[in-house]
This record gives sequence, structure tokens and C-alpha cells, in this order.
Amino acid sequence: MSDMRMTNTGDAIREGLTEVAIRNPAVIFLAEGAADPSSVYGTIAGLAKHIGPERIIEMPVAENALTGVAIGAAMMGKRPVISFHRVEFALLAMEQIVNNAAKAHYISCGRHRIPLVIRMVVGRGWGQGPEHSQSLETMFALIPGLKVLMPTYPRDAKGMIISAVEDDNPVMVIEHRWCHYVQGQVPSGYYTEPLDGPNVLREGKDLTIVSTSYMTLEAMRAAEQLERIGCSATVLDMRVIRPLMLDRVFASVAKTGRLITVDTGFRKFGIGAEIVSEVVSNCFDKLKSPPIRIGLPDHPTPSSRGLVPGIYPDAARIVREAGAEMGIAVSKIESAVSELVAQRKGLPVDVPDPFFKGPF
Amino acid sequence: MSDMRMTNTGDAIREGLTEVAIRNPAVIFLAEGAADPSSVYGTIAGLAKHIGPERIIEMPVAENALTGVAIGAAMMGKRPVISFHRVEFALLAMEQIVNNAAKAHYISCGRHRIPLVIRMVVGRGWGQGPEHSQSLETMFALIPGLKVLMPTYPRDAKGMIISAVEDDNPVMVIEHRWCHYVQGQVPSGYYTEPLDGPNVLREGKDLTIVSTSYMTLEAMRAAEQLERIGCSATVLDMRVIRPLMLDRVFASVAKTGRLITVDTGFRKFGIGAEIVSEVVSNCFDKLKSPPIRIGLPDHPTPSSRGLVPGIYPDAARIVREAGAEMGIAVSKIESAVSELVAQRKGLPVDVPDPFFKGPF
Amino acid sequence: MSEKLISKQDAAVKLLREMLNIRLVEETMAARYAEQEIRCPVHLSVGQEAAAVGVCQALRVTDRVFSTHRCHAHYLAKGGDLKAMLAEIYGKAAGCTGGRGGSMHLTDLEKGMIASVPIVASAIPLAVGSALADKIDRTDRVSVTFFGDASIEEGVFHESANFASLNKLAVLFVCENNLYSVYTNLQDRQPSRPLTNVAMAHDIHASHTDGNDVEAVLKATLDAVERARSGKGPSFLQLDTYRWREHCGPNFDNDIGYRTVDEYEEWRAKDPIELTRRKLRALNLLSEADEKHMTDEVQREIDAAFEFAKAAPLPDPSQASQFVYA
Amino acid sequence: MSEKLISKQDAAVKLLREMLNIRLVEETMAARYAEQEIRCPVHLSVGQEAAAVGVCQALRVTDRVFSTHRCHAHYLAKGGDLKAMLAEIYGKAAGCTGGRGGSMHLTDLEKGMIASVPIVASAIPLAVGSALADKIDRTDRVSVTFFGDASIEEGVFHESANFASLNKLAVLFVCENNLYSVYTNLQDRQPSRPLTNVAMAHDIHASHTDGNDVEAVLKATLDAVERARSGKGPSFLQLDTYRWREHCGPNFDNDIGYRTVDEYEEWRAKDPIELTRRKLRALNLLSEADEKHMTDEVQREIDAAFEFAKAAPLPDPSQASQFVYA
Ligand SMILES: Cc1ncc(C[n+]2csc(CCOP(=O)(O)OP(=O)(O)O)c2C)c(N)n1
Ligand SMILES: Cc1ncc(C[n+]2csc(CCOP(=O)(O)OP(=O)(O)O)c2C)c(N)n1
Ligand SMILES: [Mg+2]
Ligand SMILES: [Mg+2]
Repeated sequence: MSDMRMTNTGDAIREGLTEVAIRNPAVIFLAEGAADPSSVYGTIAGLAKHIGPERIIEMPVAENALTGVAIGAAMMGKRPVISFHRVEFALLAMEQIVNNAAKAHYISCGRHRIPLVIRMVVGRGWGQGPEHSQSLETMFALIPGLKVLMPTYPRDAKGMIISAVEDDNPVMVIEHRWCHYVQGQVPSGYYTEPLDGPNVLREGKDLTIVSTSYMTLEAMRAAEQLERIGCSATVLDMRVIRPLMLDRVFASVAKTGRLITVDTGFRKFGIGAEIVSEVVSNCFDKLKSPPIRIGLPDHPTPSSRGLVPGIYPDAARIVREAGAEMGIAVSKIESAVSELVAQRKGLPVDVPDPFFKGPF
Repeated sequence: MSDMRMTNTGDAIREGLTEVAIRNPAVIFLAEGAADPSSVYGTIAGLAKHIGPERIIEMPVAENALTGVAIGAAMMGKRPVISFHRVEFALLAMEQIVNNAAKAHYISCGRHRIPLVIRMVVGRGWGQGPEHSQSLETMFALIPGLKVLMPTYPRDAKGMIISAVEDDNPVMVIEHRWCHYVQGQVPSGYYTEPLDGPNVLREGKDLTIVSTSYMTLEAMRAAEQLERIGCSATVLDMRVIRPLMLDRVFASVAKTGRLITVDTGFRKFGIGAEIVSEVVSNCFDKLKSPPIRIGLPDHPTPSSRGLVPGIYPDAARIVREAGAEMGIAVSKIESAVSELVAQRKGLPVDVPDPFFKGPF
Repeated sequence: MSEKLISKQDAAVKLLREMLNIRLVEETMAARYAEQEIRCPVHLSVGQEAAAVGVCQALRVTDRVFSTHRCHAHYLAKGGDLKAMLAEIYGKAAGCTGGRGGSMHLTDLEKGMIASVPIVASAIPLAVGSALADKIDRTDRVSVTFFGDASIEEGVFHESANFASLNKLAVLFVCENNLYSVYTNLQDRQPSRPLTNVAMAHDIHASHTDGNDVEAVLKATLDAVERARSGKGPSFLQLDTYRWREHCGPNFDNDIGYRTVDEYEEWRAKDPIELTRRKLRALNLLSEADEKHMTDEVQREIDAAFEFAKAAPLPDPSQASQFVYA
Repeated sequence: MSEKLISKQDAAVKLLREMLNIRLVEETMAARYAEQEIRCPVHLSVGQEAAAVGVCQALRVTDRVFSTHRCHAHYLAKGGDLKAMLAEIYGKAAGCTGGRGGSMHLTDLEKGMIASVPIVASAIPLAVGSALADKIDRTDRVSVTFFGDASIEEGVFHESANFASLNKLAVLFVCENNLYSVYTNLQDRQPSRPLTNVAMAHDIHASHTDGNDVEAVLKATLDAVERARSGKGPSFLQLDTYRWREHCGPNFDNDIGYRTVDEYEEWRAKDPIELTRRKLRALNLLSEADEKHMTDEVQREIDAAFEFAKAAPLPDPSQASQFVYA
């Protein structure tokens, strides 16, 4: 565990799945293209070398049955890990997810357990278009009985995916495709990361920024620039959005009195709405100003890079919102934004930043 | 239009659908059991008498195709009204709803229009059990491109269902089964009710209660009792939850300084979360205390009436929350609650109140 | 009398007794429904008993059954506990799912009644997943998914059948064709062709059996079970039958117009229990006295179970928030 | 030469020209992809042109086509505007959907190219709904849904087929069987049986045609169209074909291990364009000069369209929030 290596989140997930599959013979994998040359963006590649081919099951293009079959196998003691190349494909499986996976334990008075992991990848960039780039976490967060994870950094991703597989509940793991590229130090071997809520990535005294998944990277870049212009921000990476554990957020807002939430999905009915409502309820007297929510605008994501600017929240947007909130001079704010723009070195809007590195 | 009759919401919906189908030959109906002796709880009964049988189409038990077929017909100029006996069955059609219905207009740069009405009934009571009694409005409210209605009273229901059919967008109409029984004065003939957001049912100065669907009935009963014990409450029936129009809520909270939201669905990630977040953002300085959200607890709805008490919010709960918020003496609050209990005349927990009457 | 004959007689009488038990349980339920103490929807299988019993008699206790909204008969045929079932339907804590599921979620894990799911066709992939687990574990267990004629209209049936066939899983797809989905006749929902054609679409072995003939059902199932256990893959069993009472609830509804009294009477004349009873009597395997004794005994047990269920305490509301997470 | 022969020659040459146009458009796209100005996924149909052209030549402009992620060929075969298509793929405002859909949502309503949907099988019920509208309106229009071999694994295909058959709708279910779903061979996704069995499950007329033989495709489609227009209901057309290049993107990928070079070469030898070209040459219906002239003309148009698309302005970001609601 002390042996650390630089790895990206995609590889860290593969490592985690491999470790837990080796340990636990009940773990099985189902996906469309489970053992093909890509193997879900490489995240379940090479498993057969370790656990043999029988536990890696090719699924026809049939997402509803894929999910139901996995639930049935889970009822019988298997620990299936199923993967959707895009969260959109899981829309075909909502009935199985909401009724069977989420409720079997409840309905059976605890007799059934559904130790199932459902991985769903969120797409972005390179003209994916409106049906390959949605981030629909609210849909799953709404359903009691599910757990919902949105890992960002490789170390979290590996430890949390192992915990997810070992969890006796259906765990939805929402992976942002651009997070797969994020680099960070990752322990080798087997380890678990508790599914215990948000992680404080940096501590500040003026402002609390709470973000999910890919937006955490933007929040961290924003916090760095905000520091330079005199605003010290706490950044919490939500990581677990169901069950929603907000004590660390409350504690931070109690100190800073200011909250910005940054959703990877829609702003409206986003995760931020629930967080803000709870924070208001718990920290009403501590709040210096109304919390700010940032997220995707209220329309689909078009394909053309010409239409994309302004859609995805980024560090610049966060800096501007936070700066205005803190009453920082516009010239300072814009100098911070310029720095952020410069860092991207003219990279087009439809490809991920190559320089995102984990905090570990 | 001036000719008013006492009707319940279920019949009002049937009347509205009949009126608009007679006027507009593009209107067609698809459902499982579309023309059977029940005809979706009577809500589409007798249509053939008016428009002939060709436009009433029996659907095999295949919800995903049902929805896709309706979308395809809508693309070609029909105005399909499809009905699900339970909102749960629509879970099988999420892909069609989220990708095709909600996005065809957007993706086609406005060339396609999807004038589609998707009716979904929310079940409650008489031991329905966990898979026949969910209220999943957040799932639909999350999706730009959809409109989402939750009518309560017969007059609204009739006028709004006509507006929904005449709307050029996919409109999800979530009907609480117990609302079908609610009585009220309804204009005869054809009329439309604008889909323009919440309706102020009563004006008060101390507190704003915002509720959806069936919970509006509980909110109204609560407001009546609150009045008796010295708290005058405004009650807004949300009616339209997408697009979410909150100006009337803001205006009310600006006066009262206090907000309680009451969801028919889950409290967590419920409609109330979005409303509270927006209210806090818009009325921060006016708020005397943190808004309170009421809704279903964070678990499925079990079948047994033994397990149900305490699950569904009711007027008593609202009175208690509001009373505590207002600092009203406990003895007064409990006398109001006793009155509410007495009104139910010992009716079991699993059947609807027979005395709910509309405000019109 | 030889050993073999005795056992054969026993088996035949057992088929009758199982069916009779289911019939009397549901007839008693229907009779008591008006008391309004059973406060949940009930989907009775009266008339369809031979399907449940014929199939389940071909199974081992370790084999697994998945069912639908109409699950009473399957639960009982698979050996499910009657008291726990009735307590469940009465909403009591002693119910097989503690009052959580009600009549449409009957479960008895010890007896291999794994899950009943009231969403049409939703349990089908669960059964396939169960069979997948068994294939990986190299057991010779069989998973059975009971469903109605409407289920083959749902896409997930086809998705599941394709996967089961591809992987040669030990699944029996048992289609109880009672001609109706709620009030809608098969011919208004599906084109006219043998239902077994859906099995051919997925290269699945299919049989078509008179669902009122419990011995024929048993035989067809034994054949399918044998194929499944020996790695030959899934089977599709079409069992033609008829629901005598209304879709949901205790009453008869031949008067409301969706089906004719003639049709009902025609199927009524094929009563699977009467059929078996007559056969046994003709073969002298069941005397009038035997039959009376059997009926009385069964009814006594049923009455006791109803009394138990009625008297059992409701669960405490505080328990409603348990078992959300494992 | 008689009138009839001339028109026959014209028709045959038209088939070739249509296929050639699609081929050259996509080959040009592949060649230009490395410029990184086409910034969206592309699913090329190189090798599958005969299916698109054979089917669409049997249709009227008022007939309606629905397609998938692999929609370029269908769009062009149905008469879609090339400039608008390329502008779309380049993400430009002049694109057929204003840059909103990208390569997987090609639409040209005027030409009856109603919708392309990149979710597997998701457009199938749309086509059925279109045919339902036509049935209600008593037109003799035909709706065509193109899809790949993987689509018949999706439940919604079966649900849609059942409904179309039940209502005798004028739908053509056109299955382009190119043996793969991404990197997975048909035999790893479906049991071994004729694909047309899925049509029998729903009592749908089926045909099985060499998808590289454009004339055979045309003939099979004309037959199905005739049935549809005369109220005989839907047809299922299986067209065997092969995708030459990678699933998504401009390259060849026979080296990465999911299929063999031998297999590729075998199908390559059945190049539908070469096949038709050779036939026309053998029949003296196309001289070398004719062919060169045709190729040059087509390529010139294509190059012009690419230049147009490349030079066209991007849409303005402010437009992204339009057309959410009608
Ligand atoms: C997905 C879904 N759609 C619709 C329903 C409503 N429904 C409950 S039972 C039933 C009839 C099903 O018919 P069949 O499968 O033939 O079973 P039977 O009732 O005849 O035993 C229907 C449509 C449902 N429960 N689930
Ligand atoms: C519902 C759904 N599942 C998975 C995918 C991912 N996907 C995109 S194309 C494709 C292959 C489909 O194969 P086929 O239908 O044979 O068409 P082909 O690509 O061969 O033309 C898959 C699986 C998707 N787009 N939609
Ligand atoms: Mg039936
Ligand atoms: Mg293919």
C-alpha cells in the first residue's frame, strides 16, 4: 500500500477491479464488448489473465437484460460489475435499476442482497452530441437503495471501486470520461477507500466550493487562482452523492459562511439543489450570502464545438462567480481568469486538459 | 365556459381529452387497454363515441415501443396522448423520453416538433406495494425539453390537459390516483388553462406553503387549521414543475419570509430542493428562517398499512412543522391536529379522504 | 400392489392435492376479501393451478422459481409457507416479506421461491441471471421464470431469451397463456402465429402443452428440466390455460364485456382439478372417501392459516425505514 | 436501343453513381480526418453502400427513412444534401441540424430523411410510429428503419415489430448484417440461427439478400414496398454486408485482433461497387470514359462540398440555448 505510482483514473479503476476480482471469486464482469480490444476504454482490459475467461461475460446489445441478469446473479451471491459505455444506455435499464436493484433488499425484508456495481461513463467533447454526453446523476441519486459514486482522482477511484464491489448494495459508479485521463499517485495492490462522503481537498477560510467529478478539477484550478487574488477557498470533492453525507460541508460552511456548488450535470434539479437546501437548513445563521449553484444550462449539449463555449462550467466561471461574491476587484478577477486561459495554452474547447493532476 | 358542474379530477381529464380530441383530428390515443372496460381508470373512456375507433390504439404490453411509436407519430404531425397506469411502467421508456421526445426539437434545430402527452398515474394506498406507488417527478423535471405537469384540482386538470395536448412539446402529466377523486366545479365545454406555473390557492401573511399534486390537498387542510391557531398561510399549488416558474413563490416569500415545501414524491432530491435553492437565492434577505422541506422519507413504500403511518406527509405534519416554525404553543398545535384527525372520521390510512373538494 | 404403482399413485394424488390446495386457498381468499381485512390487490390463479403444480412438481427444492404479480400458485406449488403467504397478504409482520411486498412479491428463499415481481416481464432477466450464476458455479440447478402471455410483448423477454440461448443457460421460460392481459385479448396484442415462434427467434427449444392437463405439464417440464440439467440450454414452455376470475380482485367479471360467458364456460369445463380428479377416480386411485378426507384436511389447514394471518399483528411503523441498505 | 433499355441502363448507372458518391464522400472524409477539422465521431459505411442505395432507390421522396449512428450512406441515398451533411460533420451553422447533432443525427426532412438516432435500435419505434400516422391518414407512404445486426438484440426492436405486425403497418425493417457490433462478432452475441427467425416471431414477412448486390437489394425492397403499400404489412429485410473500416473513425483496424485479414479480404473481394461496375462494363452499359467522367464529376462535387463545409462559419455559442421548447 505504501508503494505509490503515477497512474490515471482509468487505469486506477482497472487496477482496483483486478485486485478485487482476484481476491473474490464471486466477482463477475458483464458488458457489451467485455473482452474486446477496447474493453470499456481499457478499464476492464486484461482481466482474463488474472481470473480466467469464465467470469468475463460478453453481453449482447441489450441493456435492460444486462442489468436484470446481473441483478439475478447478484441475488444468487455473485458480485457483478457491469459497465455502460455511456450513461445514456443505462436509460434503457431504469426499470431494473429502480425497481429490482434498488428495492430487492427492502422488499425482501433484508433477505436479498444486491452486491452489484453499475459503471456508467459520462461523455464530453469531440462532438459527442446530445445523446452521448449527458450527466444524469440526479436520476440515480433520487432512488433510495442505490449508492451513487462520482470519483474524480485515481487514488479515490481505485479504492472506491474496490469498496463498491465489496459493498452489499447496488452501487452506481458514474465515471466522467475526461476523469479517466487524470493523473495522480496511486498505491499499488489492494486497498479500500471508505464510501464516506466528501473529501476536503484544500482548506480555506473565505468560501466553500463543493463539486462533483470532473468539476472538482475545475474547482481546484479556480481555488488556486482565487488564492492569488486574495480569496482562500475550501474545496470539497463530493465523491459520494447517495447516501448524501454533508457533515463536512456543514462544518466548512459554518466556518466560511459562503457556498458555491459546481455540478457536472445540470444545474436545475442538480445535486447542488439538494446540497444547498440542506446547507441552508443546517447553517442558516452562518451564511453570509445566498449559496451559488453552477452547473450545465437548461438545454442539451450540442455537437459542434462552435456551440459549446459557455456550456460547461470551468475554472474561469467559478473564479468570476466567487470573485463577485467576495467583492474582489474586477481587474484582479480578470487577471486570474487570464492566467487560467493561458494555462490551457490555446487547447480547443472539445478536448480535456492534459495537465490535470491529482492532489495525491 | 360559464356553465359549471361538480366533477372529479378523473372525469375532468376525460372531459378535457374528449373536447380537444373532437376539435383536433390529429389527436390520437395509445395505451395498454385503451378501449377496455376500464380505459385507464375511466379517463379515456367513451372516446370512440366522439371520434371513432381509429384514433384509439390498443398497445401491447411494451412501454418503450409505445413511447417511441408515439414520438414517431408526433414527428409526423399527430398529437398522441399516451397513458401509463403507473409511473413505474414509464421507467421502461426513459430512453425514448429523455433522448427522442425531449431532444428531437433541439437536435433538429427546431424542425421537429413533438406534440406528445405522456400521462403517468401515481399509485397510493390499499397495499400497492413498493413498485406501484412511486412518485418520480424529479426524473422528468431534470430533463430540458420536457414539460412536466402535476394537476391537482379538476378545473386545472381539464384546462391543463387540453393545453398539454395543444402544446407542441412533450408534456409529462403526472396524475396522482387519489387526485382523480377530488371534486370541484368545472366549466363544461372546451377551455384551456395556461401552463404558467403555480396557482395561489389562498393568501396569507405569515408563511408560504408550496406543494405539488396530492400534497396540495393536505396543505390546504393544514392552512385552514393554521388559520384557526393564528398563522395565516399562503398556499401555492405548483401545477407545473417544468419549466419551473417561481415568480409567484418569490413574491409570496418576499412577503411572508417563511417557506415550507411539500412534495408528493421524495423529500431528498425532490422538487422542493430546487424550489428552496431558488428561493434562497432570490429572497435571501427576506427569509426569517430556513425553509422547511417535507416529502416522502428516504425509503420505498411498503405494502402493509401497518408500515404506512408516518410515511406520507399529511396536514397534521404540515401543521406541526408550521406551528413549530411560527412558535405557536404546542397545545394549540395539537388541538389543530386533533381537529384534522377528527375530520378523517377514523378512515383507514390506506384509502383517500372522501371529502377533498376543490377550491373552485 | 407394486412399489412403483404406489409411488405413481402417490405422485398423481399429490398433483391433485397441490392443485386443490391452491384452489381452496384462493377461493377462501375470494370469499374473505369482502371483509376488507385483506387490503392489497390480489391476482388469483383460480383455473390455472395445473401450470404451477405441473411445473413445480418437476423441480427440486434447490431449483429456483421467479414469478409475477400472479404469484400465489407458484409460491404454493414451490412449497412456500402458507401462513407466511397469508400473513403477507393481510399485511402482517409474520408475512413472508414482513408486510413489505404484499401479494405481488411473494418470496420463500428456503423453498427456492426467489422473487415475484409485479412489473410485467421484469423477473425474466433475474431468472436468467440466476442461471448464469449456476453455470459459472457448474451446478445442475434449474431456474424457472413464470410469466403470462403479455410478457412476450415486452422487449426484455427477448433480450433475456437471446442471452440465455447464447450461453446455453438452464432456464425454463414458462408462458402461461391465459389469453388475456387485464381485459385485452391476445389477438388484440399480438399477430396470429404460434406463440412458440418467439422461441425460434432465439433458437430456444419450445413445447406447447395443454395447461389444464397437469400430467402433460409435468411431462413437458421434466423434458425441459432434463435438457437444462444436461447443458442443452433453455426451453420455452407454452401452457394454455384460463383465468376464471377477474384480473385483479376476488370477483367474476364475465359480465363487463371483454370476454363472453361462453368462452368462460368452455374453459370452466376443462377445470384442471376436475380433470385430474376424474382420472384418478376412473383409475380407482382415489375413493370418494379419500377425496373428502383430502379436501377436509386441506381446508382445515387453510382455515387455520387464515385465522393465523388475520390474528397476527401488523408490523410496527418504525420498521418501515429498515433494510434500505444492507 | 429501346426506351426501356435506356431507362434500364440509366437506372443501373444511377445505382452505381449513387454508391460511388457515398464511397467517395466517405473516403474523402477518411483522408481528411487527420486534419482534425472534423471534430466528431464518424461511423463510415464504406463497403455497405449497396444496402443504402438498393433500398432507397425503391422509395419515393415522400417515403420516410430512419437511421442510426451509421447514417451517412442512408442520408445520401435518400437524396440528402451533401453540403449540409458535411457542414454538419464539420460542426458548422450550415449543417443539416445546425451543428447540433453532428454525424450521428443526420436529417433532411424535405428528402424524407426523418431522423438518425445514435442509440442502438432507438429509431425503430419512431419509424413504426410514422407508419402508424400514415395508416391513420390512409396514405400509401412507406417508412423504413435501417439498423445493424445488433439492433435485433434490443428489446425495443421486438416490441416495435410486434406492434407493426399487429397493425399491418407499412414499415420496412432493414437489417444490415455486417457481422459486428463494434468489435464483437455476431456469434458472440446471438445464437446461431437465421436472423430472419426474428421476423417469424412476429409474423412478419422476411427476406434474406446479398447486401453487396445492389440490384438484388433493390428487388427485395421493391417487393417489400409493394406489400407495404398494398396493406399487407411490414417486412424484414436481412442484407448481408461488411464494414471495411473501423467501427468509429477513419482507419482500418484488421490488425487489432477482433477479425482476421482473411475475412476482410474475402468481403473486400465482394465490393458492391466493383461488382456493379463490372456488370455494367460486361453489358457494355458503361465505357471506361463514361466511368472516368462519372468519377471525376462526383469527386469534383464532393471536393467542392468539403471546401464549402470547411470554410463555413461555426454557429454562434449564443444559439446553443435555442429550440429547447417549441
Ligand atoms: C411493465 C408493466 N406494464 C404494465 C403493467 C400492468 N399490468 C399488470 S398485470 C398486467 C397483465 C399482464 O398480462 P399477462 O402477462 O398475460 O399475465 P396475466 O395477468 O394474464 O397472468 C398488466 C398489463 C405492469 N404491471 N407492468
Ligand atoms: C443502446 C445502445 N447501446 C450501446 C451503444 C454503443 N454502440 C454504438 S454503435 C454500436 C454497435 C451496433 O452494432 P450494429 O447495430 O450491428 O450496427 P453497426 O455499427 O454494425 O452498423 C454500439 C454497441 C449505443 N449507441 N446504444
Ligand atoms: Mg395473460
Ligand atoms: Mg453490425
